[in-house]
Amino acid sequence: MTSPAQPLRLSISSNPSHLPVVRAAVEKVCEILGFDCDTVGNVVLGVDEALANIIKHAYHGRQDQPIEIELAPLHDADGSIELLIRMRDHGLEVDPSSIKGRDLDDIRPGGLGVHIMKHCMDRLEYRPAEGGGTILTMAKRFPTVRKEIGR
Amino acid sequence: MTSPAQPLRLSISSNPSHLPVVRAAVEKVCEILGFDCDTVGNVVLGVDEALANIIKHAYHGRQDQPIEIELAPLHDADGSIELLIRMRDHGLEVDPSSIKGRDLDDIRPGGLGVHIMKHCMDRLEYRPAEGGGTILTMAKRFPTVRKEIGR
Amino acid sequence: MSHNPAPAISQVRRFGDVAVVDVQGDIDLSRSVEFQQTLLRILDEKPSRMVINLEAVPYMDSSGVASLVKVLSRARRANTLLVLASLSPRVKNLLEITRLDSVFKISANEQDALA
Amino acid sequence: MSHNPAPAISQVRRFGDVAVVDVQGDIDLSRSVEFQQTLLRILDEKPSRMVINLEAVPYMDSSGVASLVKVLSRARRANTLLVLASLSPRVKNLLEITRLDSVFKISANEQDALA
Ligand SMILES: Nc1ncnc2c1ncn2[C@@H]1O[C@H](COP(=O)(O)OP(=O)(O)O)[C@@H](O)[C@H]1O
Ligand SMILES: Nc1ncnc2c1ncn2[C@@H]1O[C@H](COP(=O)(O)OP(=O)(O)O)[C@@H](O)[C@H]1O
Repeated sequence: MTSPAQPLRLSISSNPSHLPVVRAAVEKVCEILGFDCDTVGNVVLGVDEALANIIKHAYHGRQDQPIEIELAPLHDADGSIELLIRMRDHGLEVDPSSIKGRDLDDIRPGGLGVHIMKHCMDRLEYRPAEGGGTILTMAKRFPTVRKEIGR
Repeated sequence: MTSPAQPLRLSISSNPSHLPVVRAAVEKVCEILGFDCDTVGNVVLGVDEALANIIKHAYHGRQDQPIEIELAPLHDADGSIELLIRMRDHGLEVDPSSIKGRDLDDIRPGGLGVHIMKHCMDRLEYRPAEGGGTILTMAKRFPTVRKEIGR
Repeated sequence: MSHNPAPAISQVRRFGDVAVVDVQGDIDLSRSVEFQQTLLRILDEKPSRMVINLEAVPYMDSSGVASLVKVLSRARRANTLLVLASLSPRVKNLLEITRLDSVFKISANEQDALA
Repeated sequence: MSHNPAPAISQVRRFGDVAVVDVQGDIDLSRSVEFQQTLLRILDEKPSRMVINLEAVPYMDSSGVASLVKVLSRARRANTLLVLASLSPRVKNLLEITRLDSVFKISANEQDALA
């Protein structure tokens, strides 16, 4: 009964009030794919931090700018699944090398988002989009653990 | 602190496994707008039934066809909110007058979706889309009941 | 999302010739076919009573209700008493909207359904 | 969705010069500013101890953590003991990821936080 992977797309504006909606959708996608509870939490957190950074840095807090999010589960031959998450903004283009987490020992508000994203996801890649803006690709892989016995 | 209404869009394929994701997103939107629990449940149900009908009837069960969903909250001057939900498919064009609920006294499986949608939503309108397919517009209005006292 | 959905029936418990069926998760178009098939298979064993415990079903849509109606008509022919137990608020609401709350035998909890 | 978000602080309970603050709902970029402002206002009253009860906060992101760090540094200057209580699994995970679990005083529940 396994059907092929089909992506799902969300288009939001850069308004922080949309973040809970995206989190709810991402959480449900992860649940359906059979991710364990901790992994679901980390994927949700990673996506939220990435969107918050787009709102704050790519759009400087403007709330009416477009962000597109694609969620694409990839089923591998070995039975594992990778969830690929792509986010596209039309904001300030950024030098990917400038995006890095700060030293955690320096305790101050802020500067934690990139560190969290790296911790939560397996892969993270920023690249300039054709026509302006940035495409951020994040991926989370995990083995299929769906039990055969009814749960 | 009220910001202007901003729509949110979801693009899915006509695969029933996407329905739980849409429900989670719609539920969160309704919650953020401050809808009471029963109203949230009815909006979620109305949207789910509409999508199920698109999958079954407009696309005859094909699972790889596109469906776009737009959720747009409209804030009225009197403080009430209307959530406008627009769904667009690219499937079989349908004569809106042919879509009607059946007599509930005739107890048999099936034939309940349209009845449920009408019960759950305030407005329901099917019209042919430019370029083929159908646009279904559903609306749910409700007074703002957000308490001033912290909840 | 296109992954094997989790099975709708998580457990069948038997007390003599009574079958209590535990259902888990939302029952919608992605799971109602499997839901119905499993229920019909349990009916094939001709229990005197089949209790469908819906406590862990937060949500159901018309496809789930259609499955239940199908199972009910088969149960009647097999002389099995079908009881729905422990409905969540949204499932209860769905049965009311479709006026099937007067067609099904519904119990507030499993004890009542077994009484 | 651009509606007034519900206030982050649902209640402040006072026991002598101790303030217990009940927080409600996810604390993310849409609510962290208001969250921080309200906490700083409560600190202005110079309680000897401020317990932030996070039991009803299923989720927090780095903007919420940033607010807490800001409040902590202000609390230290004001000689207020700041205690976080009843962290949900995801909030606990967030503090661990950011290694702030060793910076904040954290109690498993409110009783411990008041002891
Ligand atoms: N989407 C983005 N576009 C442009 N710059 C970004 C983006 N995300 C992060 N950055 C840069 O990386 C830095 C570190 O980000 P982060 O760790 O999230 O901390 P903070 O957002 O609190 O500054 C930011 O200050 C910003 O300069
Ligand atoms: N999106 C749609 N496109 C085409 N026909 C539709 C659509 N939705 C409903 N219909 C028609 O309306 C009828 C009633 O729908 P409904 O009440 O949901 O019951 P059911 O789907 O079980 O037949 C359907 O049988 C179908 O003929």
